[in-house]
Amino acid sequence: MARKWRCSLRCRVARLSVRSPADIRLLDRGLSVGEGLAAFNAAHGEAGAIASFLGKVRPDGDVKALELTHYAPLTQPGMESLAQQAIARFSLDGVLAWHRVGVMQPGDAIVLVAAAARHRRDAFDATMFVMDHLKSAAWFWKRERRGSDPDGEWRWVEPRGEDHADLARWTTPD
Amino acid sequence: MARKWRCSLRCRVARLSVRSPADIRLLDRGLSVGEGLAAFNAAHGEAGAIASFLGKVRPDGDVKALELTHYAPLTQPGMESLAQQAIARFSLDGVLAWHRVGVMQPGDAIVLVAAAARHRRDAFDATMFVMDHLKSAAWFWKRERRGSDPDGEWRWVEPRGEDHADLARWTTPD
Amino acid sequence: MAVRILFLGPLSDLAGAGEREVAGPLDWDGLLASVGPQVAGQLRDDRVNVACAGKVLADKTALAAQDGEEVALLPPVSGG
Amino acid sequence: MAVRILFLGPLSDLAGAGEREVAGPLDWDGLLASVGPQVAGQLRDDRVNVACAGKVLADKTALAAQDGEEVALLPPVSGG
Repeated sequence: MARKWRCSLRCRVARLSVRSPADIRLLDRGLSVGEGLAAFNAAHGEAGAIASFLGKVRPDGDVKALELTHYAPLTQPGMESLAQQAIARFSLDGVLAWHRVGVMQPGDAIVLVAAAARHRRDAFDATMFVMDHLKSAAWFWKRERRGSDPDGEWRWVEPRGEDHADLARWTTPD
Repeated sequence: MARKWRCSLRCRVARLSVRSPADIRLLDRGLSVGEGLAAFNAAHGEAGAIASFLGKVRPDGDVKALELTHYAPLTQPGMESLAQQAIARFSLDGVLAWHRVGVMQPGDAIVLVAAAARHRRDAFDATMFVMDHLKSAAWFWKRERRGSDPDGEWRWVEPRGEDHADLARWTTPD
Repeated sequence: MAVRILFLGPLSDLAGAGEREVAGPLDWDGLLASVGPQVAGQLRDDRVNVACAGKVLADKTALAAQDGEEVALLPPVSGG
Repeated sequence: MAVRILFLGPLSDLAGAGEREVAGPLDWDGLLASVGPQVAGQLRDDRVNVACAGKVLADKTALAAQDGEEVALLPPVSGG
């Protein structure tokens, strides 16, 4: 399946290929949102519904930089397992979850999730399911630097209460 | 706002501009999904969360073509009003809703919806709200042609029961 | 000048045409009498709406179309 | 060979370092004694997890790390 969509630089639609049914990546540099979605779309030509989510660093007040650290022995297996849970729970053609680590600037992409399905409800639910788990149940820690001093102090970001509420709804029967 | 993001062909990120806060289009030819999302993303650089949905013609069984007709005096005003409802109901930076009309082939994009917000819940909810209304409460009628005969019979597609259930959830208090 | 009746979606198949013109003014009973029994049967379904001059009527039986206006018959939609 | 203790996220600030090595084997009481009072206080919080050899422990007080294994102290996450 993956090989079918691998294409050369001459291919205009998708310059990279995604793995099917799950394409999970930890990226330590820029996340190519447009190419990722185009490749995902191309890999799931039969899906009637593709939902996606892009999370970016917000230029909140005076936030100048954001750093995401993770624990490698757990992060990638955890994301793979999360994708398999989504595939088991919803009727999906495929799922993509790409997550940045390292230092980012305001406007940079942090996370890209997409789900392809026959019907839109499964695509939406799977995308939200993966995002809610990435926010509260994946092994990432976030800190930010504010103000004008390039050597200014980094502060750890606490989990938001809403994020735990968002996660809890997947453990109660719908 | 729109002018700020208007850019020449040399601009690699977004070759078209989107209107803010709502970009509503009825398109009678190909829908440029990648360019649309890139332009929407560029127009909402401050949004932390961008959700999107792409609906495509499914190569279901022997479906060879799909035609969407609409009633122009109602369709565009209805979609504009829908976008305003979404903006009033959710905390959004902006919303995009592009809908094809005319004859399409399997794999072609029918509808692209995107919402930009501070937090992901608003972005997801607004995208689903707009999609659920476009499926069941916008002035489109769909028919399809199956089988190998290029002059074969067109059959009208009935609304799905799930679509009405999806719509109903927006009229009950959450 | 006349009233133009538009048959949208599957109603165009039942009517055998996408549109027709009738003499105005046109009210609900006149509409039912103008469109043939099959379309008239559909019009009595609550899910079928009627627009006049670009506005969907809250009560379609209150139709009062004048010469030059367009009446659109809108069956249940199936978009996206 | 020794047991390597990793302090993830904000715990690295409390520990004053990202990691340290202690002699193995290492159990729960040994861990609490090795990490200083501030980190030990955090470890007693239910929301702080412990992984050993790449697996999160269902019961962190059952820690039994051998020489050469890595013990990761995982505070509440804030991803995406």
